[in-house]
Amino acid sequence: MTLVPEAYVVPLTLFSPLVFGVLAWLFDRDWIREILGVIGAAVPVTVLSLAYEKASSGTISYTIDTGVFKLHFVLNSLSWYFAFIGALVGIAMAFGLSSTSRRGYDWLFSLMSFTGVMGVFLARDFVSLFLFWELMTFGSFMMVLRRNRHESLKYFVLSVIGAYSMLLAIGMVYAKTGTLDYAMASQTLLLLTKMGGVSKAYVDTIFALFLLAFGVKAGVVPLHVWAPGAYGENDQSYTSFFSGVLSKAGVYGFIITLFVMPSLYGIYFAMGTFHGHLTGTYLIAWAGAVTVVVASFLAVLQEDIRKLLAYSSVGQVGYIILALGVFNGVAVGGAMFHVLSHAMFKGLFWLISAALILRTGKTRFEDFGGLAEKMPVTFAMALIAVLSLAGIPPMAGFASKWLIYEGAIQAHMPLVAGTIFLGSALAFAYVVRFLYAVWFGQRPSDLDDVREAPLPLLVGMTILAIPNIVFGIAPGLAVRLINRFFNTNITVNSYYSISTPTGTYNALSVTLVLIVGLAIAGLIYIYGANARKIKVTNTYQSGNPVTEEYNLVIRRNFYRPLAEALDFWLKYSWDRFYERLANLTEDFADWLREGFYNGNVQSYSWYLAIILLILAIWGVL
Amino acid sequence: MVSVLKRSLAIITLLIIGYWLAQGLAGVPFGQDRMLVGKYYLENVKAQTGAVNAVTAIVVNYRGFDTLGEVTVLFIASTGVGALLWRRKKKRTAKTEGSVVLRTGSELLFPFILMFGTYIFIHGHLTPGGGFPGGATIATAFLILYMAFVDYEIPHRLFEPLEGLAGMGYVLVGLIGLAIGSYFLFDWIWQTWHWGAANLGRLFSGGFIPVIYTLIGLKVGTELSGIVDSMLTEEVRE
Amino acid sequence: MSVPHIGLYYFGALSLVLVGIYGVLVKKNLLKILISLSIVETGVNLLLISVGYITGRSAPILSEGIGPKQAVDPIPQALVLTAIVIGVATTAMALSVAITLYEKYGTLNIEEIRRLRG
Amino acid sequence: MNCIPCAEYIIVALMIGSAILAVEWRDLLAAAVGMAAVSLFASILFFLLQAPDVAMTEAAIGAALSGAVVIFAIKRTQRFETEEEERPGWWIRW
Repeated sequence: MTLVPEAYVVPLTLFSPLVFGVLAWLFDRDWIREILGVIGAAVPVTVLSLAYEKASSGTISYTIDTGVFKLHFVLNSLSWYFAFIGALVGIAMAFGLSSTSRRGYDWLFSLMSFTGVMGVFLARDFVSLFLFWELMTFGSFMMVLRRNRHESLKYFVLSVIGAYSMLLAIGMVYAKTGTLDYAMASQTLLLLTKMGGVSKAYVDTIFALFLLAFGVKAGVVPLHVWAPGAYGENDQSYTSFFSGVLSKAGVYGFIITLFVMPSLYGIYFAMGTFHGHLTGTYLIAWAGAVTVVVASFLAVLQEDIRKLLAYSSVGQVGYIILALGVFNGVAVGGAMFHVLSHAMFKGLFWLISAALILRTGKTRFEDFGGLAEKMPVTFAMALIAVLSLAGIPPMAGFASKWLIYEGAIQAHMPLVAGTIFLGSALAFAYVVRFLYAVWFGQRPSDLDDVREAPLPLLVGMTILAIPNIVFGIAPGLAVRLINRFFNTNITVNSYYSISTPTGTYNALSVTLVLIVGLAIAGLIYIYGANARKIKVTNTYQSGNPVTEEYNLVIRRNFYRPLAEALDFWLKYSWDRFYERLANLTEDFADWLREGFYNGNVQSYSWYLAIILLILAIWGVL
Repeated sequence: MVSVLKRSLAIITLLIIGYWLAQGLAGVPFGQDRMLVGKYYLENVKAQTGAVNAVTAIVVNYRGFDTLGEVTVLFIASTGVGALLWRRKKKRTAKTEGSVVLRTGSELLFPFILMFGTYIFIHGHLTPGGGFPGGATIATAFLILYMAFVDYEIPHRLFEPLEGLAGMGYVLVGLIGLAIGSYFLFDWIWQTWHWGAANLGRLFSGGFIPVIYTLIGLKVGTELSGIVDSMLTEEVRE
Repeated sequence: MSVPHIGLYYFGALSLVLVGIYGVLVKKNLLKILISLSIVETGVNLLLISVGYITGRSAPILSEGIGPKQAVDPIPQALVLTAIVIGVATTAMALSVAITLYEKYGTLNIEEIRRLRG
Repeated sequence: MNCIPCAEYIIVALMIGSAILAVEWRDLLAAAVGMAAVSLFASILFFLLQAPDVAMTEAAIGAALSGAVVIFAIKRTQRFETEEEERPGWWIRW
């Protein structure tokens, strides 16, 4: 605390990425640019770690007075938690970017969105929320724009829809309450609702608009169409931040609407119940569940690493939304935990894909194979990420998913819990493919001279891999943090052991069992199994002729039977639906233009005559 | 068939609009005294401008600035015609010569029509007419020549400078007014010098109205004949 | 008709305007449309002059026996005087546009021109 | 019987008649002549309305010059209105 005076904590966290990003853009030289960028990304994480004591026990406030309105920022335990996750992924991203990007442009806009995310997490009033939200969206949009115009257009349109609905909601709140501060606004709104000053429909509308705005960023299913393209067609190092943290800004928005503003929270009770569940949250839970299932199925069917990871990202954020919708202490605690673990393992995944693309220049599964020998460290990281995503015990991903599952069972939502399981199984299906197709098996001959990922990228991966293991073995650490700002109903027995009302998870013993098991399996593998090295030229198709059209190698069309089974459902695509909608709109506009603004003088005189006729009839009658 | 439908729809629409307009006009009874500004002009026209014809006085004197604007519009329109129909090589393409009667008649009448036009614009402040009808009459004289003779063309070399000079002269007269009096188009001949005050109702009276109307007459005459010329000459294709 | 007695000149002017608008609405030939517009213009001019007319008075030329009290309103006349000249100039300009269009597309039918332009 | 009003009626009727003919005639040359006739009758009406200045201008310009200009334009384009082929379209394109 002595190192950084309290007054500087928030401004340093907020603005150092942006300032250093601008500097990196200005001094666009090799090394200088990278060093500046890494410094800019390192400042928030350092400052936030130093401010941990103060932030977790009290609050640090900061106000910018622009003259017209005041921007309030507060660092309390909730915002510290989110901001710290963001900053951690941010520094990893900075390391990744210093090896994958050679442009000041990338540094400027990625660090700009970094600042935006920090602002969103720390904001305590709607103006600053909106400003930083837009800064964040703008930065990420520029990153996509550079790579793919079409995808950036999709992202832009949906972001604009989200931004406008947020602006509208903020305006509606302001019109009734006259304040933009979260706490004040929500109290006033609650009071007004009770006194009848605000109709129920009005509050419902505000709520729906906020959900739309945040749902776009989080990528809830009908609004997710931007995500695969925007995540995929991007600098993969930046995507680790984009998918790991920016989607969490959407989640954070859900948390704001659910918990920070109790008046909106109150409307759940007003909306009534459905089969014993509050209707409002039940809808959110199902939105999350649908997101999980749809995105996971789509992820399984992808043939491109980036697409797979992108859909997986959408699906994993679906878990968080689902858990928030389940709406009891354990599930929300699990959601918070999953925010952490998803940021860690998905950031790690994207950095790995960045390394793969940097070193091989390929993105499709069919072009990969046998890279474990060539990139051993990256492979180790990938193993951690895969285990964590698939929810294998000693990793963070297991702890958080377990909590969510417990919460869903406690809330008597078996179907929702079932979707969690289904999602987990599908996640296993696609990460197995990622693991096997990329790292094992036959290596295409053009990948023979692939080298290990560059050092900065490895540093970034390590930064993200360590928390995966630490919080997996010691979930109590994270739960203790979460308990500071939210009463999760989860007891922390020790660092290694957490208990919910229905069960206990002792990570250490699980880990020990796992290690013992692995050791036995390793011994069997080394001494018992009849393993031999297969030459590259050896075929392993079991004597079957390899035909192109039904080539079910794990690298190519591995899940085609699944795709054929799902044929009926795959006909319905949100992407196509939106495209058709856009085409319809365009046709309609064309028709209008052709029909009315048609360049025919006579038509115009007819319009004039008809207007005169209307006036005449109006005047005469 | 559709055309009949369209026609009948147009007729019905127009009948309704016409009924509406007629009802509006019924509030403006025909032939009754509703003069407001006109009364002032009529009462003061002799003393203030020295003109007998109130219409000319209004056009040139009271609302002289508007007239300048209208002359500008005229100029732009005639320039526009010239620009739109401009071709690299232009020539008249009439094939049949006018009949003997027309040729002789036009030759005979041309100076008289010219003189009549001049008369009209010079006597603008006394008799009906003025620069605009006078100029149009002059243009008609040239039109008759165009019709009578296959290869007749106006003397461009004379007309184009004349057109410009007439316009400049108008502005110049106004600027002199600005210098002598206090505003643009101040009637300096009448107001300052009282020139012609003694013989009101005769030719040498009316302040600067005859001067300006002469300029307008020249300008309108040259411009309208220029329009006729532009429309009659076509591109020559080799 | 519930419209009270409307002067003959008003009727004539209004009819000209309506006939001209009818031509604009129905005819497809550019020149015909311009002719119709010219008729509308004449109608409007006639309307303006007849609004300024006062029964039993003479032209606003203040000669012997005609004082300010015996003259019709000169202002509409002054307006119309210039409007006619401007009218013919603008008509000529529109006609030259029509000629240019004809030289380019080989037709005066506005729909045909629209279709050819695409 | 005073003849001025009946003359007025006749002139107005002629004027409207020639206007309708000017609009309806398919021969554009005839239409131009009709237009000039409208101007001529209008100029008589102007004279009857105690507006000799306007009457003169209208006679010179409306009857002579604008008719001539239209005729020149016809000379450079085509004399007859083409028969409109009936193409079905939506309502504005009858």
